[in-house]
Amino acid sequence: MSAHGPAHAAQGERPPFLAHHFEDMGVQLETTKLGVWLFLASEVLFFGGLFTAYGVYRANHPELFHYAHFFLDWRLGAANTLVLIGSSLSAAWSVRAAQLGRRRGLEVALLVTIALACVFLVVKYLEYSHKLHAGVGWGASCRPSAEILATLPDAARALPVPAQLGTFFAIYYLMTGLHGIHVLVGIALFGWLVARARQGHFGAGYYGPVDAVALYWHLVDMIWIFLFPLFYLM
Amino acid sequence: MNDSPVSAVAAVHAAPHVLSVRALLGTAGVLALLTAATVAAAQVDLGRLNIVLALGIASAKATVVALYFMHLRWGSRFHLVVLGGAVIFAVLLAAFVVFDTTEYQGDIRAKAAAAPGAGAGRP
Amino acid sequence: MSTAVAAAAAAPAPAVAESYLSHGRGPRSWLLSLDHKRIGVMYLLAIGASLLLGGVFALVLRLNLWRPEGGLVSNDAFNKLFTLHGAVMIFLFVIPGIPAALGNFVLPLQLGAKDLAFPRVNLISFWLYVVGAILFLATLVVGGIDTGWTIYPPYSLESARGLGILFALTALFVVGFSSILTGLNFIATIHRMRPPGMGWFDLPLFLWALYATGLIQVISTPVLGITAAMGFLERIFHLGLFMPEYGGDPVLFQHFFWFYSHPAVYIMILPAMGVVSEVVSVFSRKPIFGYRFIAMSSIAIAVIGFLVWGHHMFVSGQSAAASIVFSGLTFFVAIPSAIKVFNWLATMYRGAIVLATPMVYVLTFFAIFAVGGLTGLFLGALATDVPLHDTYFVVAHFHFVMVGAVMTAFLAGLHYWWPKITGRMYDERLGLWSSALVFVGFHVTFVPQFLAGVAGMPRRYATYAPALVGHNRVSTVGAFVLAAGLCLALFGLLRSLRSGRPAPPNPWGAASLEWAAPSPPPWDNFERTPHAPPGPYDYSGLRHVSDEAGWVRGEVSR
Amino acid sequence: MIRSLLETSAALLAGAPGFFPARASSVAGEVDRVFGFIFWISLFFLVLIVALTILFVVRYRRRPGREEPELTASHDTRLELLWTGIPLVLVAVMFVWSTRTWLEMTRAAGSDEKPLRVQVTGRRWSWWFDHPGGKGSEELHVVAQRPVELVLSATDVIHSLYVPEFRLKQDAVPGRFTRMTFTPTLAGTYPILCAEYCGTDHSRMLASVVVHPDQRSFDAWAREGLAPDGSLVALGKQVFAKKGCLGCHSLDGSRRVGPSVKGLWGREEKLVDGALVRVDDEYLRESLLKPGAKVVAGFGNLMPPVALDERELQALAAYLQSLGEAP
Repeated sequence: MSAHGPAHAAQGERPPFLAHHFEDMGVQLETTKLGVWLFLASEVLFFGGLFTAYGVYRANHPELFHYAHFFLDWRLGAANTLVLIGSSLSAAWSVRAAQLGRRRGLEVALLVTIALACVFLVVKYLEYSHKLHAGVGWGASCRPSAEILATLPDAARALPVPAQLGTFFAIYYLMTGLHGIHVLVGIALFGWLVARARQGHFGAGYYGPVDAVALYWHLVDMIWIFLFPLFYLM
Repeated sequence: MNDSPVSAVAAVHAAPHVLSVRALLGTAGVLALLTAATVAAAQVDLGRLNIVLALGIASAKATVVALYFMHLRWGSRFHLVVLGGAVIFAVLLAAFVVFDTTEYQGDIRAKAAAAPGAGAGRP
Repeated sequence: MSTAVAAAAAAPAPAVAESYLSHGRGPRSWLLSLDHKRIGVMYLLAIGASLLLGGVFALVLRLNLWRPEGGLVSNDAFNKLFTLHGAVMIFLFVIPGIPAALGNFVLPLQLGAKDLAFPRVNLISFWLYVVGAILFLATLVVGGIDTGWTIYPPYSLESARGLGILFALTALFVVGFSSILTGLNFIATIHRMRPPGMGWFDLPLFLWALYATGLIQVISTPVLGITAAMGFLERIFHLGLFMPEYGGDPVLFQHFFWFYSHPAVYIMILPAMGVVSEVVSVFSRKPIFGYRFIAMSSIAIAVIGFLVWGHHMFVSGQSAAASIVFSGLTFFVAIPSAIKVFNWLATMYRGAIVLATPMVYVLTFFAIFAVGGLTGLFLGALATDVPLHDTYFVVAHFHFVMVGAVMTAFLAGLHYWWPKITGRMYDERLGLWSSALVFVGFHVTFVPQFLAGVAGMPRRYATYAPALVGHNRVSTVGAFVLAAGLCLALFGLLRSLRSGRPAPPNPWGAASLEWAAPSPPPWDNFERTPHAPPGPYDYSGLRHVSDEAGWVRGEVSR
Repeated sequence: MIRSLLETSAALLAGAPGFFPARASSVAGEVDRVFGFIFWISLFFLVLIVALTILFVVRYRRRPGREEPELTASHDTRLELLWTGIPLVLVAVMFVWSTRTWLEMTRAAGSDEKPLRVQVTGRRWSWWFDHPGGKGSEELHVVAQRPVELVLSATDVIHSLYVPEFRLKQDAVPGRFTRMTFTPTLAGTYPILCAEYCGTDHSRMLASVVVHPDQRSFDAWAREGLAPDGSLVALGKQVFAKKGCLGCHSLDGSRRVGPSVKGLWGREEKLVDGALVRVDDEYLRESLLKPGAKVVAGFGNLMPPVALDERELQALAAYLQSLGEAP
């Protein structure tokens, strides 16, 4: 019973996507944006808890973090960073296309974003499966195999495997995993936008959902911007 | 926070802000450059400065994303307050907790040194 | 004055068919309703059920404490009961109580809006709450949880504790999301959907309170969510974050937990203060005194409230430096509360005070909140907190704030908006009796607990030193008086549904916009967005016509 | 003047039978004075608020002849500043006083005497106290007027050592040490309670603390029933031998592969990197687990990690201590 209140039955000129409780599209768009920003604020704190856990264990076990970062391939991390920046670009482009009413451009930008997000996940999958096969799990299940230990640089190979390596990887899998879930959700959302774009829903007068999903996507990008150096480079 | 709904409406009626192609590509370019910079900076051993530098570059990248891709430069001032407030509280959480845990870490090390792997024995 | 308000105010009690209660029939039209009023009513029912359940747990606990050696239930059962009592009361009653039930109903009406900004999000938030509640109760199926609502590891995450904790952590996560969604919905609505002519300082103070509450919900609750998630995974995969056995730090968990759970206290009390601000002004028939100070003190409480969580950890092994900083900040947060109390008193000064049930509840709120707030000083002060921490002094303190203050404000608000919600007037005589019983029962229950705490009785004790038997028996008797008072209040409200006289649009002579809509309001609240009243507390234009017609704007009567 | 008033006020509270427990530590009196101070200020404001509420209700109740309120100002900034400022000053005083008192509570006051160091272990659902000299007991024994330092830990979950008569409480957290210092003043026996919820018999996790009137009485207790071989020092000696420490660390001060342990306890050691470290049980623990972390200058990093349980470690510390402390 969303948009068929009796009060509006007579108002034929109401735009199709204007919800019954808004006066006009402008207020609706601004309200949607504010809602998304508030949601992003809570996302920041959601990840903030994990960043705090990272900070605590890093501050108190710097040697552990230094040792553990040799397990991560910075080239893959850097490649994924560029992939996400590219997807942010195409997401921002999709907003521009929607605002200008370019249906084809919008669709292409959305599809490119989805494609790049998938590339990101494939790389992430390769990283995860490589580690898990080598016994580098999280917490108690982190027992790196001799093969992966042999690939470490000499400086690290000389050291004993730190007792709390599993805690480092717990934080690593938690943070990158939660981020990965966000990427998955983003793909679903962009897919939904593609479906609606094909039906010609969006244009200069109505592009709130595109804007909202793009904002969300940029936040996902921003989180990765911090995760990359903190895990892969330090 | 003084943007009344009226001004918000006015802002929208005055046509949405559209990012130019140049701004889009420029932003992405700056982000790619900063990514290269952070990788390069990590190759040099600067001790504790490394992490400060990495966080600094990451913050700069995040700011660029927020200001341009997320339209924060042109959008409602309150959006900036929301994002900034969230970041400030997240930083306060991390700062307080990291500060406190490092303060009492000696007591954990001492205990850890006592009984690796096992709980203390019952007398 | 807009004609819309005038028309609404002048309209006779609306035909029943038009009200939101009868717009759409059948369970689906309720369970999947996007109407904020129906969602508010559903919240009210769910929250009422939670209060009932939590209350029954409390009575069993009190009965077990009748004898120093306990014995009514086993120690383990006692531990499970106080855990669920705490969890149900805090997460399912006190936190969502005023904002999700009353706030949901009243907020759009006070803005002259047709709904909240995001009606679907509102419905999702309600159902998340229900799922969370079911998950909490599901712990009973797998043997219950006996961890205390604070779920401190290592105790809570030990394998021996069973699987109940996994349900409880999931419940926290889900209920937390419900709370976040409510908060962001409220903020977006207040920001973007104010009617023309209503600036920030024309908002009713209830909305300022909900706004500040929303900020806390959006900022602090995610940390609860991620903490629950970390705890969940720690329990299964032994990550080594919180469990010392695996190299984790249990005090770190306490930091995370209180970063949410202390601000959560303000999620509870701020909306209560908002209700009090409305009621005290309306029933003194005087504009609220010091509007800006009350509004800004809400924001100040929200902001400072984030930085005091460490005062729960003075004896937990937190470093001395952190303890001193947190203690100092804690004292600061006392100031905005004091400001509010003095402003409320100043509002009553030289007013024309009407002792209707909501006002009587608010008057008892003053005394109870004063005790609750002032005893907080003993716990913010390092020297006195050390002996008092984790004793019945703390139990009494937070029950004064959460039960005493929040519940009396909830009852005040419920009686105040009851005519608007149901279209019926409650029985004033029963209302007054119930408020008296609640007041007396409450004090008999909790004042002895302060004394027991100072004498050194720790909390969460199934058995205790025989010397304290007097304190505990008086407290148990009080609990039953309190329960009787609440039952009487419930009886009075329910009876009014059948026999209460129809409520006029504005039975109290209040000036805020919800009273410009019919009682109960129609599905869409207002035909057209009404203009803001001259001020939320400007009663000059209002005139009492009769009990049946209530109050109307003066210019309408011409 | 103010002080004597506060003394009186605290006494007034204490005079009410059963209000405060007895005061048996050097800080209890001061804690109660802080309590009294906050109490009387709170009571003043509570009475003020309730009195004004009642007064206003009685005088300004709406009744025939008083239908409308009187016109008064809707705000008054000076008044607001007044009732912001006064509470601010009062809570500032509370903060300063209570924090100063608390700092006293966190360090053993009273005398320069070496504190009696007791290792406390909490476990479900009893306490264990290892006293110096090797006597372990489920009762805590201390001496009146002699400072005490408790080093707490727990084996399973968090417990909290609470002695109402001392006005003190400290959590015992598994996986780490916490500390509690006090000086008992009044000989007698007082209950110890667990204040952090720990499961089924949380409320029955009780013990007592016995405050001996003098050192002699304490020593008599400490010797009583103590088999020489059961003592902590004896066990420590055994551990020292069993783990082969003697191979590298001499007892007589002579230099071997590692530093001698003679007079080691409390000594300031210079490390390879030039830093200084005092030899205490934290350093001992670290050196056993991670021998390479802090190597003493002039010696190589040769020692293997040594695994000890908590009891053995305490014993080793007691033994090293018994070999004489650095001046």
